[in-house]
Amino acid sequence: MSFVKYEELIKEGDTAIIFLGHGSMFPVQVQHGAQTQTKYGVIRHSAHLIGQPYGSRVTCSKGGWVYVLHPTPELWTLNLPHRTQILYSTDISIITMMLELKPGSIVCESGTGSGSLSHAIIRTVAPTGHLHTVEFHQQRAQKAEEEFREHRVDRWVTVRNQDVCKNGFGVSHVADAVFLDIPSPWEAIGHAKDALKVEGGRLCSFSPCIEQVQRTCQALAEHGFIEVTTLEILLREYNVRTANLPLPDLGGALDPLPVLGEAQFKIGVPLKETVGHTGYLTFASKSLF
Amino acid sequence: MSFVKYEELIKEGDTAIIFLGHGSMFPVQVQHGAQTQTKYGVIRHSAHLIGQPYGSRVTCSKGGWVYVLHPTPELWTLNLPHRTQILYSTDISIITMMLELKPGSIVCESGTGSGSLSHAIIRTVAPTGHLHTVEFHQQRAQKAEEEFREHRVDRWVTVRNQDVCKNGFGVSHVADAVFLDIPSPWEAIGHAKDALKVEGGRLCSFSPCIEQVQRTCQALAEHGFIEVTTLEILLREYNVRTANLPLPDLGGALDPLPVLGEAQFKIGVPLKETVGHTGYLTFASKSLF
Amino acid sequence: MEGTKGEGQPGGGTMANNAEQPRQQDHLVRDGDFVVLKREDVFKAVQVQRRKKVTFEKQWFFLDNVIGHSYGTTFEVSSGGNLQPKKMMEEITSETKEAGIDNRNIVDDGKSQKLTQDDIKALKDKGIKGEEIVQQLIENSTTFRDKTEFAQDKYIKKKKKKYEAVITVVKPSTRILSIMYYAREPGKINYMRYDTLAQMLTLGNIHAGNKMIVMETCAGLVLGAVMERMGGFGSIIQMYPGGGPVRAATTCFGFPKSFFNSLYEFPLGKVNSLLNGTFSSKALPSESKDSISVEENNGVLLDDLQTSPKEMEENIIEVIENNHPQQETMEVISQEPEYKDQKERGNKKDYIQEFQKKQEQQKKRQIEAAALLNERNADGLIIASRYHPTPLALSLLEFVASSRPFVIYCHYKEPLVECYTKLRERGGVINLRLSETWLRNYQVLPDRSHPKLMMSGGGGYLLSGITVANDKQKPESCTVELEKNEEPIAKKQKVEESEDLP
Amino acid sequence: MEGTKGEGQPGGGTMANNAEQPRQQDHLVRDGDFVVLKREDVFKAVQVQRRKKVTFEKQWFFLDNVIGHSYGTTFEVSSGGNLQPKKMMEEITSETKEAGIDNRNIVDDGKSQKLTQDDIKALKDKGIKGEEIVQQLIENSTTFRDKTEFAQDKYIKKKKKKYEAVITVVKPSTRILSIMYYAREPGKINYMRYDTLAQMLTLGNIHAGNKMIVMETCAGLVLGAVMERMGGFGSIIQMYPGGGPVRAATTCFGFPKSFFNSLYEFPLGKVNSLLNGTFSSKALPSESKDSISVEENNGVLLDDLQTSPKEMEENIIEVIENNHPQQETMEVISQEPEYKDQKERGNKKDYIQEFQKKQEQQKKRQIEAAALLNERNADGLIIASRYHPTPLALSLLEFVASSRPFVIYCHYKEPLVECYTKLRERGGVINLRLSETWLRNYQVLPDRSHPKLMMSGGGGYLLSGITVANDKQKPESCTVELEKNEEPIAKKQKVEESEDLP
Repeated sequence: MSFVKYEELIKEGDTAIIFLGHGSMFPVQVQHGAQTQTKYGVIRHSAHLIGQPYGSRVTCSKGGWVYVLHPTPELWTLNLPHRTQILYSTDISIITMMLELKPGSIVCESGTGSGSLSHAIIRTVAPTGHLHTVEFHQQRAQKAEEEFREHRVDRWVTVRNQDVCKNGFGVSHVADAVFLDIPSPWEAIGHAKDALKVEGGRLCSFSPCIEQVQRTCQALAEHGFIEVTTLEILLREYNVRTANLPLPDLGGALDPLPVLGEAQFKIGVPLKETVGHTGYLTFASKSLF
Repeated sequence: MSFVKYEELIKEGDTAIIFLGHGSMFPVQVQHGAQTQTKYGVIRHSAHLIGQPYGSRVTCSKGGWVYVLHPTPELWTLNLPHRTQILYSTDISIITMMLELKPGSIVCESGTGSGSLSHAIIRTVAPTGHLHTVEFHQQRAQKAEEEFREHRVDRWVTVRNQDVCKNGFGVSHVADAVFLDIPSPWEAIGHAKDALKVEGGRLCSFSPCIEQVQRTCQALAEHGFIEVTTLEILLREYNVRTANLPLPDLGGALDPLPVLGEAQFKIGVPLKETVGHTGYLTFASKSLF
Repeated sequence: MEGTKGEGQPGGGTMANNAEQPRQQDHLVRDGDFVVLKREDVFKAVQVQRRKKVTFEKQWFFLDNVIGHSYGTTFEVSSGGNLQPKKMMEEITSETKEAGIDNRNIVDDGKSQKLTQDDIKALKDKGIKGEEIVQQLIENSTTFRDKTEFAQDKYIKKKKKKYEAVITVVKPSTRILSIMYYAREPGKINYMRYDTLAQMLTLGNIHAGNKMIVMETCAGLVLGAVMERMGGFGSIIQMYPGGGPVRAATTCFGFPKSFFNSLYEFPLGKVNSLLNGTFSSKALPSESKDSISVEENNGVLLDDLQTSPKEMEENIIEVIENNHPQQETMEVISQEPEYKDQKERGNKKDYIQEFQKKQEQQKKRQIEAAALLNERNADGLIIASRYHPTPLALSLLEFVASSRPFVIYCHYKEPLVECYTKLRERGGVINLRLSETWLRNYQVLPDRSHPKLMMSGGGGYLLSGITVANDKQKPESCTVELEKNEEPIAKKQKVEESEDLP
Repeated sequence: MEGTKGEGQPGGGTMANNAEQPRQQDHLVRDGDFVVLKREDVFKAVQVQRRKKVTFEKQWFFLDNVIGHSYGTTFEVSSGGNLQPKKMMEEITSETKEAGIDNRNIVDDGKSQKLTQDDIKALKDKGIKGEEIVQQLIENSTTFRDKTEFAQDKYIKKKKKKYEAVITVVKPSTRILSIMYYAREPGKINYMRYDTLAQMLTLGNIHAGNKMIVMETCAGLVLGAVMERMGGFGSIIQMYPGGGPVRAATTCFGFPKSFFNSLYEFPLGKVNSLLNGTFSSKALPSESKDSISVEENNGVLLDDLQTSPKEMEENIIEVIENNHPQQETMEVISQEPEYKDQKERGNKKDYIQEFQKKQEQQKKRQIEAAALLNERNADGLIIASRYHPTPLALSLLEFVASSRPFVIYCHYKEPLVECYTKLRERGGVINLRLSETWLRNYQVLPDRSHPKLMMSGGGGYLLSGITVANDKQKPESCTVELEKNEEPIAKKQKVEESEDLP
């Protein structure tokens, strides 16, 4: 497997997702002779995983079973070790579309953080594009590089451990798109402009606070960016279940009483509590002039 | 009728709401001998309205018919002449609850604007409370006073034509609640504090822009207000209609094919376009200390 | 019309004679008051009583010391569970709050706090106040200064919550009780969010002087909200399923006795007999179904009782269960705050005598309620229950005058879609609207303003409308086709000359 | 697996051999390019052709002058419909923008503008540019200086829109075309909002090298978006109802020819025969149902044709109708940008010959598509149609490999609730999620930042999930009860010794 190419069978060194049900899952690195403990019992990698097709049902030692899934950037986002706040798929989706990413795109990103967005970008720009990602925290930069290697996507990504506000992205006039998720994005707009291709490109800045957005928009205008738009996207998820409303006893039928339907039905109910905010997304185009 | 008391029958001088259907309506002042033209023909006030019960169906001259409705603050909000941007019932509802308005409450408001909120406040605080409303635009203040008289609620409201930021509300230490809908609410926080009762009370400020909210919250903190919370409320309306989804032709039944339901069903669909923002509502309590 | 509605109603208040004048000392907490305790954003309703142990957010204390203080006063829990009034919290000094720019130098090794758990316990044992403990924790944190301002605030808030026990006593209101229920026991109010309740009160044009019909299974919260908005003026008929209405939340409002004079209750099970003219007050539900009435009646309350022994799983209201270990049906009928007297009298024989007396009274009140409903001139209808709304709406709308608003709440959208359709078929209603509200709170702080990270996913749905004359029910009504359009399109007849109003 | 999928696919690209190297001059507009015109927030897709009159936002002009300019260049319409490149707009001078504090002194009497309509017409006739007219309007407004800054900006924007005809030429992309369709012809894309499409592409893990099944009736927009994300690598089988797939929006992307080599189409009407092994390529839909095929096929396109005579009700795409007044079925099969040649050849006999040739080709392609589907190893499934999603999902999922994502769009929630239930019953799917997204745009301006006043009320709903091995379909499967839980709860067996992975 690699994060940018499906394969049929599980093999040594793969990162597989063990799915326990009801959204509960975790990643494992497949290794001859290794074992993984789950609540349903042990998974023996050599016997249960290697050589099996992805999507298989694996019966664990206690008789319970799990599914083994091919990794995708979206599953990784749900399972990765959090080294920072991460971006989730709802924001990632709109970022990818609004930055017009596709195979062949050259993208600059800062910070790398936990690599949630990085994996999604690499997936989209491969096999002909590239991601230049900048992370100022050394430990995090190293960990991200390791993960990219493990996920077999390292040829499409260059990790740099530097401060983007001071030192920029380390590349000049090559990028189709720049993404910023840093505390002071307005300090990096100049570097972003420099990283973008001469003939233009797209920029996105993610900020949780409106004051950051205000300063970033001002900096974007000062640097001649156009089509500056800010938006917010929220996921609204529905639980599908059977609802049961009792019919009230009004003391016997009244004539004419309308015929009442069955008070049991399938419904999609919104979750009681949901994510109310992740961040504001500001998009802009590099102007030609 | 009055806007604070239901009556059964339509009488001279009443403000009635002519309901044409599908949300289309307009107010009339009922007057002996007067006539009102509608798309369904003429309504003769003496013959069709006066002495009839509210809620009646009135057949107009062309044979079409309309309903005549008792006015309520909510119907007035939908039908009033706009002299300014107005507050709608969704915001008014949460303002009324969060300010803890009830019969007997003394309320200060600025600006009066088109009187949309004023009518709702008066309705809630009558018969034992009072509204002090301040409007800096003279023409608007006069028009509001006229309307309050016409709607027979003038005994529960005092209109003042002054600048609340300079001159305050004209009352001191009497209010249970203060409501601000002005361009620079932070300039009126001191006056608001002065208008509120010594033992405390509630405040609400409505502002379309986040920068106004930021300054207002700062001013509230400086003036010792507590429990400062900012919120946003949006109405999501659904059209109820019958949806029809054709079943695709997959080329004859496959065995075993699951039994498919009827592809026609009643649904509540969100409107394609809806109000995305009216304003931020900031609430606070006057601190005891 | 006011006159009509007042006739034959002993407790049916009119605008003038029922006004409760605010007392001079209304803002001071008195013994026996129903109050709400507030800590951070958590509320708990309780009745103030001397030497009563109250548990709130894992802390216990006595409320004796709040008596005589103003509502809004903040107290700190000191030794022996006594509450001490407290001035506004001092801000953490700006010197301590020197902030790092970002978190690049922070490595979490679990060793950043130099104070051990034993150190902290020692501080507590010495009687050091929570506020000071937090200050010490900050000073002994090796990473605090390197944290960003945002992270510092988060740290302080977390520690404060843990070590400071600061409680504010506030007056109950619809705002506070509806927020409290939604946050802590939403199941008891059918997951109705507070802003949804706010919409109902406004869309229903609830105000002094109304004659309202309320059908709710929201622990009495909706009833209380309607009563608050009517301020003792007008009358309310509460429809109830089972043996009697549930009013646990209503009690928490601490309304004056007089508010209950014009509050009636009528059993749902007799609605059809009332509508078809066969109503008889003979068989009261509490007589005929005595065995189930207690459970039906006090489902919520019994629930409370069952959980109260577990000290840690506290309830959000500590009013009824502390006074009445054995809840009686009659208590539900009129829950004026007279528990104390009963407690003193408190033996079984007195209870039985009083039970019979109350039952007599209940019968009389039911006949009065039936008479009020039979006038079929209610000023509005509010439905918010766990039952399917359609049969409730179709029958209860019969008691409403024309040109009056009605509002129906349901936790789900689908039943209201059906109700909408059925009401359209029935006719006599216009301006039907199916809606929900979206509510989000904000953090507004210098340079750190943003919507709160979590929000409610849904607060329930509302179907609202206005009653009008229903010609469809009359034999001489027009064709169904015409009615379906809500109003006719008649452009055939000649136009008469007319004169617009100015 | 890549190898398996490549077998027997003439056009099925692999990672290496199909890469389209970006051309050096790719950022310059060339004759024949598919471009998008942009004015304020309004888009229109058009093919660049010399001397072709284009109508956009009530203005007509020629695109000749855009050839050779960079994408992103802004043009102003000058006399004779010629486009002139334009530098960035100068800001209205700050002197003019001196703002009033509030609106207390403004009385609207309709007399605040001193320039008359005749004055303005005279300015226009003199060839004065729109920008200057706006400046003159401001200077001649008596109330402009008294307006608040907010009101001033609103005024300028309104006037600019009216008098300035500024058009930017941009490169088509999923972003632009999906925003364009949602804003102007949402009915043609089943009211799918652009962020919903964005979710589909991500949830579907669309990327280079995939073998995708796409079933859409969104004018080819979803297909185009999938093609863009795959960049010519991998293969796509488009399922279509009726006589042929609709790809009006796909054309607007202006993809290179090579992208269409690995794009296949397969008729929905043969899905069941393929599934039960009775498939035959003999009766192609275009042969058997010729009479209806054109309409079915090109419903969208014919629609365009019908409205095009009305000059004012312009279409959002001016690509196909301008080239093909009589749309042919075959055009739909592979819509490479080769219209020009045909136009030159343009007589009926050639068309018939070509029609037969294309039909042969079509038959061959269908057999190839059937073979691709029969491998039952697709990497994903995207459904976004006007049909009930349940039967589509149940049958098309049969062609998908296990451990692959699928995404189903529907304008309504209810059918997806049903689809969810049916898929659960079917088994072989996990992680089912029913969701929608909420999207709001902001105005961010100094001291005037707030969400946009209007927003979309709904952008449609998505049901997504992941395929897994479906043991339910095998005879040796477990009991239904067990399957329903998605995974078993088996804690009976003894725990084996084990060693956790690091």
